[in-house]
Amino acid sequence: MQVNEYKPLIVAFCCNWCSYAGADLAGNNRLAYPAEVKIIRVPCSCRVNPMFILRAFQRGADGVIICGCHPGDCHYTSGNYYTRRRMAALFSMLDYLGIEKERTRVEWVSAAEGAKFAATMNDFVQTVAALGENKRLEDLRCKK
Amino acid sequence: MRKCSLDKIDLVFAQIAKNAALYLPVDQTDGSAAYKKWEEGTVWSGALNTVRSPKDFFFPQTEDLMRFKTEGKNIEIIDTRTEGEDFVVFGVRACDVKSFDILDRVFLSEPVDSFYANRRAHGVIVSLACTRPSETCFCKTFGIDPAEPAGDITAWKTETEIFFRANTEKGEQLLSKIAALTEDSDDAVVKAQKEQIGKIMDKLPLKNVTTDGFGGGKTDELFNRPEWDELSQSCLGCGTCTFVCPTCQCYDIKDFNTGNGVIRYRCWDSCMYSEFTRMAHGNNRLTQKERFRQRFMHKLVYYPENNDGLFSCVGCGRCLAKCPISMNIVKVMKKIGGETK
Amino acid sequence: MQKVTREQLLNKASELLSNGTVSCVLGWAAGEFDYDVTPKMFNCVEELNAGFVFNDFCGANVSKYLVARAGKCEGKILVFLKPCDTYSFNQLLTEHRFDREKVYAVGIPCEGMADIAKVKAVCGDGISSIDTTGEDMKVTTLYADAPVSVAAADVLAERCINCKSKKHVAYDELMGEEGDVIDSARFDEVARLEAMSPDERFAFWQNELSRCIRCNACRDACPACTCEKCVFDNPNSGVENKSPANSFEEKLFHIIRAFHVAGRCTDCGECSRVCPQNIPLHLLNRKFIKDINEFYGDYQAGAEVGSRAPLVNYTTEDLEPGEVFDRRDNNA
Amino acid sequence: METNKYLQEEIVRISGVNPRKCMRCGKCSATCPAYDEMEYHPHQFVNMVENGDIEPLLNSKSLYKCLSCFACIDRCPRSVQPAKLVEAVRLAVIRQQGANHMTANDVPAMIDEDTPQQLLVSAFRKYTK
Amino acid sequence: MQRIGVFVCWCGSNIAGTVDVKAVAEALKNEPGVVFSTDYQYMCSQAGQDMIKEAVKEHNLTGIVVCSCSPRMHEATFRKTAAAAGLNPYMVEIANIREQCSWVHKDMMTGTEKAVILGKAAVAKVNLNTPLTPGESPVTKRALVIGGGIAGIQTALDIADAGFPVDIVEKKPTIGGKMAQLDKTFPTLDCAACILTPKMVDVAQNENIRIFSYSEVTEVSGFVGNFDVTIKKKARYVKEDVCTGCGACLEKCPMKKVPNEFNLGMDNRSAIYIPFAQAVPKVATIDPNACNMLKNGKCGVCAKVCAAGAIDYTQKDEFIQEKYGAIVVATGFNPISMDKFDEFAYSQSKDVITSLEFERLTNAAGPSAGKLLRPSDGKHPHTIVFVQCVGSRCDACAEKGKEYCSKICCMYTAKHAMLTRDKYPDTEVYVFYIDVRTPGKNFDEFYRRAVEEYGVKYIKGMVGKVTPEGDKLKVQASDLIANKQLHIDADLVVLAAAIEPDQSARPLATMLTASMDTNDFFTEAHPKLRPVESPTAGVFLSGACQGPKDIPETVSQAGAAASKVIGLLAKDKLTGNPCVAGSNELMCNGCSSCANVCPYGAISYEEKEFRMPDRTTKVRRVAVVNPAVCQGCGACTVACPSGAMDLKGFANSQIMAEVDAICK
Repeated sequence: MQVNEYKPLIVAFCCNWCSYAGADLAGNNRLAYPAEVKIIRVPCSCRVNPMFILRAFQRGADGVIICGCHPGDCHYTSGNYYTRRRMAALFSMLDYLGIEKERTRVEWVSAAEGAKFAATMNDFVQTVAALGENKRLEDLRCKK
Repeated sequence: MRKCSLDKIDLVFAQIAKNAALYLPVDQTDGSAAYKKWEEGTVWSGALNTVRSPKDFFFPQTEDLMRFKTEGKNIEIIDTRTEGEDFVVFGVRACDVKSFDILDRVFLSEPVDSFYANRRAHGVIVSLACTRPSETCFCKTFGIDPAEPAGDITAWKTETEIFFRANTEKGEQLLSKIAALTEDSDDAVVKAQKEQIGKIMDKLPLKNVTTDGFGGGKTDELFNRPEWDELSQSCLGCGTCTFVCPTCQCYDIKDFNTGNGVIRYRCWDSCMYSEFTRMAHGNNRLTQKERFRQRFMHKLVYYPENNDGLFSCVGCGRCLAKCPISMNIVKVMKKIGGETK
Repeated sequence: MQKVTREQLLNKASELLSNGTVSCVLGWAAGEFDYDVTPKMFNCVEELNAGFVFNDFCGANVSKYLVARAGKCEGKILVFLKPCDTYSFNQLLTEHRFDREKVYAVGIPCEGMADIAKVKAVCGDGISSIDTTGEDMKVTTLYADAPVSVAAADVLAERCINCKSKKHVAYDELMGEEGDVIDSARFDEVARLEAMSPDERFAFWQNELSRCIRCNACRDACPACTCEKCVFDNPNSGVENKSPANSFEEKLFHIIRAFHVAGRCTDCGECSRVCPQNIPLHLLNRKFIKDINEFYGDYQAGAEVGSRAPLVNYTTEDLEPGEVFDRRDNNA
Repeated sequence: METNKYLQEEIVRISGVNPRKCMRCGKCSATCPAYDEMEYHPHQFVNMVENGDIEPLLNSKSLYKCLSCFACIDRCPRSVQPAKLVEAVRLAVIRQQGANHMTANDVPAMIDEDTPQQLLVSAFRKYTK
Repeated sequence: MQRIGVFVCWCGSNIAGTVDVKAVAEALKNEPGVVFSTDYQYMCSQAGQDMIKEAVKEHNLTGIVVCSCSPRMHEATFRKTAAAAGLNPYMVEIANIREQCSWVHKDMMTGTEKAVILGKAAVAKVNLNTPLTPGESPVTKRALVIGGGIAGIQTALDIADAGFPVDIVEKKPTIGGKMAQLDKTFPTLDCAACILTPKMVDVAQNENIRIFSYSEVTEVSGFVGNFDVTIKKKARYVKEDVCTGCGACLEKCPMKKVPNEFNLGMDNRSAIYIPFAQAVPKVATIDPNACNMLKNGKCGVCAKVCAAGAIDYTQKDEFIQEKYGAIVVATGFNPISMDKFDEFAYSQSKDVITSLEFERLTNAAGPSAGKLLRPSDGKHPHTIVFVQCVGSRCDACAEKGKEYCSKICCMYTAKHAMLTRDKYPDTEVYVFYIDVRTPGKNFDEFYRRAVEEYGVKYIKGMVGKVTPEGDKLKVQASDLIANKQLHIDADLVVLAAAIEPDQSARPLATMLTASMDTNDFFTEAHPKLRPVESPTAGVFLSGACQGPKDIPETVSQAGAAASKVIGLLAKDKLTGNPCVAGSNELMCNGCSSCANVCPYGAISYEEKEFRMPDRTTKVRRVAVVNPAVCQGCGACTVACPSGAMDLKGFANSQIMAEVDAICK
């Protein structure tokens, strides 16, 4: 194992009804993904405020991923539709400001998709790791 | 008095920049000017009016005061003060130079603000006579002569030459460092320029703005004047006037939680903000009218009352140019104080 | 030169005041110079005669004042609205920010407003007078012997060069002819930035936003920013801050500010007009508008009262956040 | 069946028609006034373009039997617009062969006094792009 | 400051195998607020729970963090434990160190490190937790059914059967709906009236059911369990409780040339009318647009002939206020207008009819007394062409028609074709179809019978044009199998018109804040798992208002809706989810962004008076969340630009504290 391999910090917001359960299923099936992924449970993906995402980057996250129910399957009927619009707009704006678009992602993971959850996280960690440290949205005050 | 050809000015800058950080006004793409750190290739245009005032070099918008480091339940206090680096601010207008008198009285009187004092000790101000006042200028109202600015060194610039006169010891020292690039000169050219400036001053549209009717002791008379309602009515409550003002010196002290500790820092605050001077019981000026009045009463009444009649406005005209809705101290002075001398 | 004159507006205001339709007038007041115009409430004909002004420098969008003012005086407020102001007016009504019954809106034509910085760039500093009554502007300065003639088109404010509409979308009464929605080139600059590499874009915005002094003028002038308490002023919000302490704070403020008005911003351009540092803030807002138009179909905030803003709406067929980039990359 | 992907894409692009929207109801053919004259009928046109079976269409006289009356476009419940496809195939023929179905020289012989001017104009537009 | 206890579970070796649980407990001991930290083999066991309870008492804990399996597993368990120890159950947070840590990571050091961070995030959150109490609201034990078709009738009967009072609001003078207009029903061919009218009588006689016929719902406020509804009872100018339905007035009424809507305008009725013989309530209604007495005061015959004295020309619309615990929408459907389908000559020839008109033509109580005669000349038609999918399955961009399949047409057309061939074997019957869709019990068999036993000619293809010529209808169609264009001289053309939701549905949805799709069908709370509930709590869906349905499907959905209603009304009070949104009215500016995104209509607005800083008062519009309706998704919290809207249990500050702890 490489010792100096760069390990990005990933914050994953997961909706309680689908994606958090999907993550649990990944666990049940012992599907490994990097420990750099830390999950925060929210009732619905639409609870994720853009401020949370920026906050994560400020505090040192290298990537933020939002997981919710598949469109049409939202526990609250329409929550993820709003997520989809908000995040499309926000991500496009971050990209417009020159911030690497690969650092943010929205993924729909159902409660049955443990494998997809693990695969998504593996892929996301790899993508972000390739980018290296988050420099463009960092707050130097928060570095150790 | 020393003089130097403008052809050699970059050599002068290079010489100064050897020992100190040199800041001077540089034209920006949008037509305005801003202070920039000089480096090889920086072009000094001789611009006089900058959007941000040179106050920023001595009293920056944000400044860390100290840090707390937390480890579990332990807290360690870290002094973040450092011995500052030497710097030179070049090309400061008379009005802006005057603003340091006003800031000094606040920050250098007991208890001395060590951060400010540190910067003052390390900074050299090279002023520049103002040959092209703007229509928004009214420094004369506060007894400032744009042709005779103070500062450690005073400079006069013509089409081809620049003249220097040291006013302080710090100024002498700096001049001596560039002695090889300058030569002695009489003051004939400078005198002519002063005369020229005097003529322009008489043509300025705001030449008749007067401080009569303001000053210490006028609180009772002015505080409840009905005109404040009308004047403050369109104020948006933004902080533009305060942040471009060379004499505004209010700040807030805040803590920033970094996750590993806390940075205690100060940052400019504006009396125009609804959150200004928020205390445990809330804010003490609840309406925009009160906040608006505070700003002008402070500049024109409270400050002179506590500082031997010195007004805390220098007539630089920045707020006139930058207020989003063009409400400003001149309009206030005319409405509250009366038109002309 | 504006097609509608100060006198015409003055007569209209006096008429409406005298016949009791309105009890006060929200308009523009003359200042020290010919260009420093201040929005003001006029309470009687005498005040109007003394101070009311209308010229090429009446850029200030007065719609926002209605939030605080409507309902404060006895009767109705007369407000003069340029075409772009009417969009803000409608958007504020959509968000229930003032009582329509308390306002009498008069739509006035606008030929585009001048940017004083551009005037100064042409004529130099030290402006002693500007005559806007003729076809061209006549500018007299302290440093020139004769007045300089400037074509109005050369000193138009950026937002007026890219005017999106000469049509009034709200009024009780219209003065002059009704104009049309304009097929403007306002998104060209956004497209130019989009075409840059991420590194170039980052450098561009880093440079622009680093000038921010967080004076909040953009927010406080914005007709969409009418929150009772802004998140940036609220110590409990988690993002409150008074200064751009570093480049992150600069970006945080401007991203969130633009996001909060996304779908609600009418592109009135006040933010850029008032920025003392000339940061092209409208390019942030326009990015959201352009995206929304492209992703979810054309939408103009304020075009009608009661329309549902795109970010509080959805269809089941919306594109995925990831597809945003595929789309752009394919178009490029 | 032979598929000609290039031509298929070209025709879809020129016409702006998405043949996959067709639900095979046949209303276009039911509505077509030139049906009996045609070797390939409107619904077959759509189907053949969808399958990339373009060659027979290129060589079929059906192309010129279509009156461009647009009845099929009007009636199609799926907005498929068969007439536009026919037009696109006609164009493809012209582009491919560089030869027009008719030339201006052929025209005088075809005119009788009842021929309306509009028909001539429309024929030129259709056959000689 | 909280006093937090941290409990790290080993889960046998499930956690302890990859996570150094002792090290985790030790590390978390130093977190702000933590006063006690320990580990145990099985925290969820009785012994583990007792350990928590003791620690709460011993250390005066105000908050609990359990580092264990997923909260989806044992959050409820530990909340109960906390409650048993006297703590508010919502002062418990779970750090998921099993499913999302020990089970997905192999390395002890990595696992332990991550477990500590997850624990820290949970501690950071508990530090900001506040005790939450679920709200309770009473339930009004009465249901409202809007629409009196078969869906509404069945729902009302089922609810009434369970002992709850039900009101049916029907906008027509009688209940019965579309089914009352049908002749026979597929696939069994029993007569619609024979099976429907007994149910209508049941409704009329059921003590728990009130019928508001000729009435409309005009206003709805309130929320699940507590709806306030205003019902407009339109003036029928006949005293409902006095009229005996004898019909004398109908005979004597001089105004007899009013198009009869029950027969779709194919014959006439009088100005005072009873829609059909078995109408419920069997009460006459005066059509104010046709009655001379009401229009110009010249007549009054009906009042003279009415022995019961039921006529009242001065009657006014009446508004009734009632409270309901649940509302069932059963507003049904209508065939779409054929105006835009002029290729079928519907407006040009009386002999081009819709299927519903065909039903009336074959119905014994219809305009031709059940004889199949051409509307134009009353002759017997010998060639009949049925056209399927008229206006169904159209492209979304097309200017006419609907995108969806209307579902019932294939079956009723087969029925019509079969019945025609059965009664009139000399008739040629053609059915033009695109697909024949017969998924349903005995459905395909039914269709095949039409073809095989009755000789109905099914032709795959569509009719392109119908041209009236003389007394014939020239039908031009394509036969896709034969690859031919057909030309048929028909006597009658029957169009299977698409169906659409009733026009009253859209305004009703607005009143109910129930969501609709683009076609104006009501949206269900979950397309698979909650098909009879609207996302708006307390509003249920029955019948074709939710999507095209045949009778058996409608009846089963009606029963399902009824059972949901019964389940709701059986409760004495509703306990809410305490993790609901709440608006800080000092910060709210009433912009409606939150209400726009709320899927439940939980947000309303109030004009509230505020004291302003300058000591004046100002009335401002502010959002108010109804905690009984809010489901706690949090969509509103992000839509709110000022941050006035926050979600209890998942507050902005709590989530940010978690972010901070994770990113530290």
